[in-house]
Amino acid sequence: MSASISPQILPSEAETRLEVQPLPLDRLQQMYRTMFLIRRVEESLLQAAEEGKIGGAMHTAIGMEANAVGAAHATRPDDYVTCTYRGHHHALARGMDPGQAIAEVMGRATGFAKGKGGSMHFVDPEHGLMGANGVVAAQVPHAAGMALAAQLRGEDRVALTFFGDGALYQGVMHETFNMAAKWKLPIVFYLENNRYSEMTPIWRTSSVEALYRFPRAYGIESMQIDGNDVEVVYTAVAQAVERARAGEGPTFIEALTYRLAGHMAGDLETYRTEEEKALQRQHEPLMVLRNKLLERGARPEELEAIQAQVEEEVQAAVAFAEESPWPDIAQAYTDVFYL
Amino acid sequence: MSASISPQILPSEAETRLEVQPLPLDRLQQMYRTMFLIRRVEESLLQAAEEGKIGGAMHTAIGMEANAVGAAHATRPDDYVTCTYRGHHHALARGMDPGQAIAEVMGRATGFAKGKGGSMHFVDPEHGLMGANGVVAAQVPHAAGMALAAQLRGEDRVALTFFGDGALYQGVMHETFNMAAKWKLPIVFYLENNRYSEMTPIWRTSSVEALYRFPRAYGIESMQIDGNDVEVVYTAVAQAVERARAGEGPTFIEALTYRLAGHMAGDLETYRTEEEKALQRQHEPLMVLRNKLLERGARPEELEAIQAQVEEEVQAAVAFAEESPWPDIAQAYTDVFYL
Amino acid sequence: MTAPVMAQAAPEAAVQMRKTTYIQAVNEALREEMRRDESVFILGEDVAHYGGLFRVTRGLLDEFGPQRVIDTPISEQGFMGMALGAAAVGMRPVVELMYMDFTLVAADQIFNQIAKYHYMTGGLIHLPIVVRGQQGGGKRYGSQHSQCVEGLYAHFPGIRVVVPATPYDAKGLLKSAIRDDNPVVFLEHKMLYFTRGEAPPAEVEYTVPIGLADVKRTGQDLTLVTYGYCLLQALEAADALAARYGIQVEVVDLRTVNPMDTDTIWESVAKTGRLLAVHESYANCGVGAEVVARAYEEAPHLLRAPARRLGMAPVSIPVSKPLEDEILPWKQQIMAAVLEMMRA
Amino acid sequence: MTAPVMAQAAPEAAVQMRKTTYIQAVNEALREEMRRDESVFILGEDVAHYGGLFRVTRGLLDEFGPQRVIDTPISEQGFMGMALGAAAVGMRPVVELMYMDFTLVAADQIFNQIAKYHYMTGGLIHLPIVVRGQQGGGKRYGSQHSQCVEGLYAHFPGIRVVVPATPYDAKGLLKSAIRDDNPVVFLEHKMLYFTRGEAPPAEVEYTVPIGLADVKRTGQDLTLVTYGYCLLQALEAADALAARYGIQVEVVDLRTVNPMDTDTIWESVAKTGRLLAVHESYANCGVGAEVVARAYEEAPHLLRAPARRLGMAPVSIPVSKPLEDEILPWKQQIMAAVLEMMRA
Ligand SMILES: Cc1ncc(C[n+]2csc(CCOP(=O)(O)OP(=O)(O)O)c2C)c(N)n1
Ligand SMILES: Cc1ncc(C[n+]2csc(CCOP(=O)(O)OP(=O)(O)O)c2C)c(N)n1
Ligand SMILES: [Mg+2]
Ligand SMILES: [Mg+2]
Repeated sequence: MSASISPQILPSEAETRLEVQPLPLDRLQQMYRTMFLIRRVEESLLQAAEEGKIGGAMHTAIGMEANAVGAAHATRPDDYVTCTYRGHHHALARGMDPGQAIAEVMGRATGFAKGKGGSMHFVDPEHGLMGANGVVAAQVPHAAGMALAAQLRGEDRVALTFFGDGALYQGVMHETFNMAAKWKLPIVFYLENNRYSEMTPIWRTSSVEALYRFPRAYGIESMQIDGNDVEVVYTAVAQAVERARAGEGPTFIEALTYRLAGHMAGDLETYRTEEEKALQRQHEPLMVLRNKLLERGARPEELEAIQAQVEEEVQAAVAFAEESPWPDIAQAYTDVFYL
Repeated sequence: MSASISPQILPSEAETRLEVQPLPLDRLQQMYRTMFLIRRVEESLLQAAEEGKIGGAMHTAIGMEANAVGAAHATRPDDYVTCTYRGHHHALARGMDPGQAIAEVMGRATGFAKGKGGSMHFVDPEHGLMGANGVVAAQVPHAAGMALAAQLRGEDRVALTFFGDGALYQGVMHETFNMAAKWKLPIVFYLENNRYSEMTPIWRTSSVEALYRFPRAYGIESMQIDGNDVEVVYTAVAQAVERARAGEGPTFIEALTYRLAGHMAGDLETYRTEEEKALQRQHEPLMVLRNKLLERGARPEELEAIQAQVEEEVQAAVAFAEESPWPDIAQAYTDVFYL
Repeated sequence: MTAPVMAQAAPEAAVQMRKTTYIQAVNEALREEMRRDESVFILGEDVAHYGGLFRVTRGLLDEFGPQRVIDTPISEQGFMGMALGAAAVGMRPVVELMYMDFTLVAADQIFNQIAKYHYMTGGLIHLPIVVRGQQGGGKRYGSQHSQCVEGLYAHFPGIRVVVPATPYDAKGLLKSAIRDDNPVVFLEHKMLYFTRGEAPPAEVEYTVPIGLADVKRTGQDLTLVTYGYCLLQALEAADALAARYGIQVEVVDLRTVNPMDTDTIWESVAKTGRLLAVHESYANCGVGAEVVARAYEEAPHLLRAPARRLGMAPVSIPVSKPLEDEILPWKQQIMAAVLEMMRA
Repeated sequence: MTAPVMAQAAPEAAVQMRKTTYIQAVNEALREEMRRDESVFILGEDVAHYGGLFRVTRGLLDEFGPQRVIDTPISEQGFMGMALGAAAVGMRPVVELMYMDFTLVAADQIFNQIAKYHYMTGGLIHLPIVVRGQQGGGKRYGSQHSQCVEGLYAHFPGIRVVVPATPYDAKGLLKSAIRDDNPVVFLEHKMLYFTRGEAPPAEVEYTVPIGLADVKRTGQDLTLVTYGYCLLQALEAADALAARYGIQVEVVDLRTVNPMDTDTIWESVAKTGRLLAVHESYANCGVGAEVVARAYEEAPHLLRAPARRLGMAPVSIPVSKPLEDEILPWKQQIMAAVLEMMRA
């Protein structure tokens, strides 16, 4: 058994071999664009944090972009998504405006939640993102409840929930797995296994070595995939969503990935080596997709053009956020109850 | 797969075939005595409840006696035990005085906890019973903590925790399984599968059909046994305890059993049929052991004598409890803090 | 006891009232709201086939089927979280906790999630969830099955806290709770279930608005603010005080602890000059302390004597009958507190 | 700030004090108690190899090894329950919650189990457990990472609640907490970690007893009761009030919220006649309300003006800086409250 909880394992060594149908080139380029956008937004947020413009706990998903983009493409806008405090990539992948995203992290009035939620509470109901969560694993039963609602109403919507490797051992995961399996809920459990929970490698606390095998104990269909290859992610999620829509119940996807930046802005990263990061950089999602695109006939200039476009968009978004007003003080007291 | 969560399955149909070494006759007679004592104490408590002498929620273990007695015989007095609100049988099996037990259920000053804990909170540290619990599954991490203490101190004590089929889907079970497995704690998880959680059959809420297979997902050694055959219980627990003492970590035992009385005193039992109960009565633990004893040469008179003795003991215990004073009112305010 | 006057919400004056039990009232409210609105559904342990450990959801499975009355595993965190998810997308879950003590098992989902969701999302999502179940002492269930939790719920912002004492109020308030677009905790008391009171017949539409107290007994000597089962104890105490000592206690039934209808309290205190808040949940950092604190913030000039509160002593709840009787802040304790205040 | 006078517990008068940080003080207390008593061990997330997210347990793994400093999975219910079990058989677990907000994740184990165990077992088992971690706002962590929870802990009986504000008190009280045979929650504040203060050098033995308040500033106009990070804000406010308005506020540092040292409060109020309780946890059913309620129970005659409390407004905690600044009951709000009381 490959110990896929080890940070020495590359995402490409994932155990489940899926038949991956190549996606059309323009679709892949679109994906590249979004992944690059996420990367640049995250980097600009890290920079802003360093400059003292962002408070609180800010977690970026640098190195994990393919998970968000592949999954977003494999679901419908009216499907339901929940994710963690590390959720910028999911919001952007589903179509959140980068300006609103950055403004929210900076606590500005133009943020999607008027600056009240901040980095850990990304939400965008219009694009199906029903909430990120600051409490590990809490968002998982939420998605199950959305799946239950879809089932009760006879809709063919699916719920998709993202969580980390560290979340697996919150008790509520277990409760949710059981109910989802028992009631055949239309839900996809998506584990972004970046091998760390905060500063603790998951191998130190997990009794299970191949996390994806665990949910099989409930009879849940499960696979382990390369989370840094957007086509693989797309294929896996598309399969899982199809099963869910067909009434065949939940699927669990363990996506091997790696976070290239710290757990949060300011992380000293004393818990891992430069060698380990260098190893994982060999299979980071942007590079994987870039190579794929070039192999399939995309021209380097096309990709440069996309990047340049994104660069501009991100600069504009940052400027928009920084120039946005602070929320009115009165906002501190609203939204406690819906009136 | 036999659906051992069904109340139509007899305990004798359990999947794991253990090599059972016959116990000496006098040991078995001792066990019979304790099992009969438990049965009679429970019955007398049910009667007292009917007479309005007992308030609150009182759960008896009629039909489940072998689990407690076999396990108690297979552990040392200095091992640690935790159990549920359905815990009279475990306390008596470990040696709690029946008078103190009954007095506690009746809320008398002579109860082991001065009447403060009552039926749901049986505890007897001198005999290693470290607590019963009114919250489903809460006692399970407690036992793990005791096992951790033994491990930290380099002692060879073992912790044994009892819980019901319905407890499996409390999240804290999952958390405890993982830590126990990861840290190789000297603990035995003992599931008394009586097929019901309150008025709901476990098949209605469990995604898993053979509960004992579930903990294997954590790499925990596991078996499914006949919980109504005291020799089988003894053998299984003895094996598990040996593994634990040898530093080989946790074992999970699913014991098929059946509760012949209601979930608690006053239960209307609308959720099961007389036929089902009649079926299960064919393999109830006292009868199983009685037949075994007779087969192995015990004489019926011997058993009658034991029963007569127990009968007297229980009558005396009931009388002791009923004649015991109520606790002093001042006791309401003590024991909040240890001073 | 008269039905409170609420023109817009109360049934036609001409309606013939009938006697009904508290359980029946709660059951009817659930049934009628489920008929009225397809998005209402029930989640909990033993709620469907058995009809609830206390038989409150009896008959609902038959009428609405297993999709809308769901027997869950013993997974309070999980199904509470699922209620959030379902509510976020437009359903109206009603979650039964078998004993309200298990609030603590699901506390993260209740207080860190459900209570905060509307605020954290800047108002993008709101959660029409009702959490309901029974609480309280008096039946010797002991430490983990007898706690009153309204003080806990009221400490956190974002959840309306409803604690009705009569069948009339229970039915009317549960209907309001289910129709409310916010999280509401609806607290029943095990001692109330078989109490009876007047209410309009089933299917005669009325609601009782959340956030409105009701004066259940008038008097000029002291204002006693309470709710839930303590109301019944307070009314008994008030009658005894009147009969034995000629003290006339005005009893204000708060009915809702959050939001708190302090206007009605101050109006009463303006008359009596004395204020005593009584509840069964813990006194320490509790609802009564809150009433006292607000009295000195908002209406200190009305008080002719120090305002007081009476709640559960800081002990775990014992099983033994005389011990439980000792600590429950019921009739005897209420009478003693009133007498002490009147003598001071 | 002077070290409180506690003859028996304080270090020799001759000891040369040194400046140290709050984090360092907590770290030293842990280290010294672990050296002193083999049964003390630490459980929590990231506490061992990383030394704690806030670096409070730094260096302890090296000295005491992985058996006594244990990195847990993210399983708060599980390891809190394990702490109970270990304590029941004679160990002295110190559990770190990374953010005290996660109290709610482990709430059943904390309030239904740990808090009640001694009572439910009729005194047969007692639990020397310390739960510690940081809480509070001011760093824009938002709704689920900024709550102060002492009001929640104090509502339930059975847990001592300690909220020290200075390095001296933090070290002395943590030592007392670890030696206490009962459950103690020890609440740090993220804004305090890098504050500095005087304390005896490491290894110079002293403790601060649980349950004793300390007057941190004297004054004759108003008694301000507070604790934790609000103490620092209150002292600043007091200085500003003195400088600008000549108002002399006496600041009582409660240090322990349960048990509450009301004697020290009443002694101060006897002098000032005015009482204001301030804290960052929620006002509603909170510690301040409790102080006010007790004042009117125990010492109403001392009050020349209505007693008041100031706590967190009933809102979830927003991330945006101006919004968070608005709701934190800190210096500006404290000054405003004092001025209002002095003018009334
Ligand atoms: C219940 C709970 N406990 C602890 C934390 C603190 N915490 C935040 S992130 C984190 C690690 C989570 O790791 P993982 O699930 O792998 O997600 P990742 O951060 O790697 O994306 C922890 C312990 C929390 N937010 N919630
Ligand atoms: C957390 C929690 N939820 C609900 C209950 C109410 N309750 C008490 S016993 C019980 C059923 C437990 O079933 P099982 O674990 O099979 O044990 P059994 O009673 O059959 O011995 C339930 C739901 C509880 N005590 N604790
Ligand atoms: Mg991770
Ligand atoms: Mg059972």
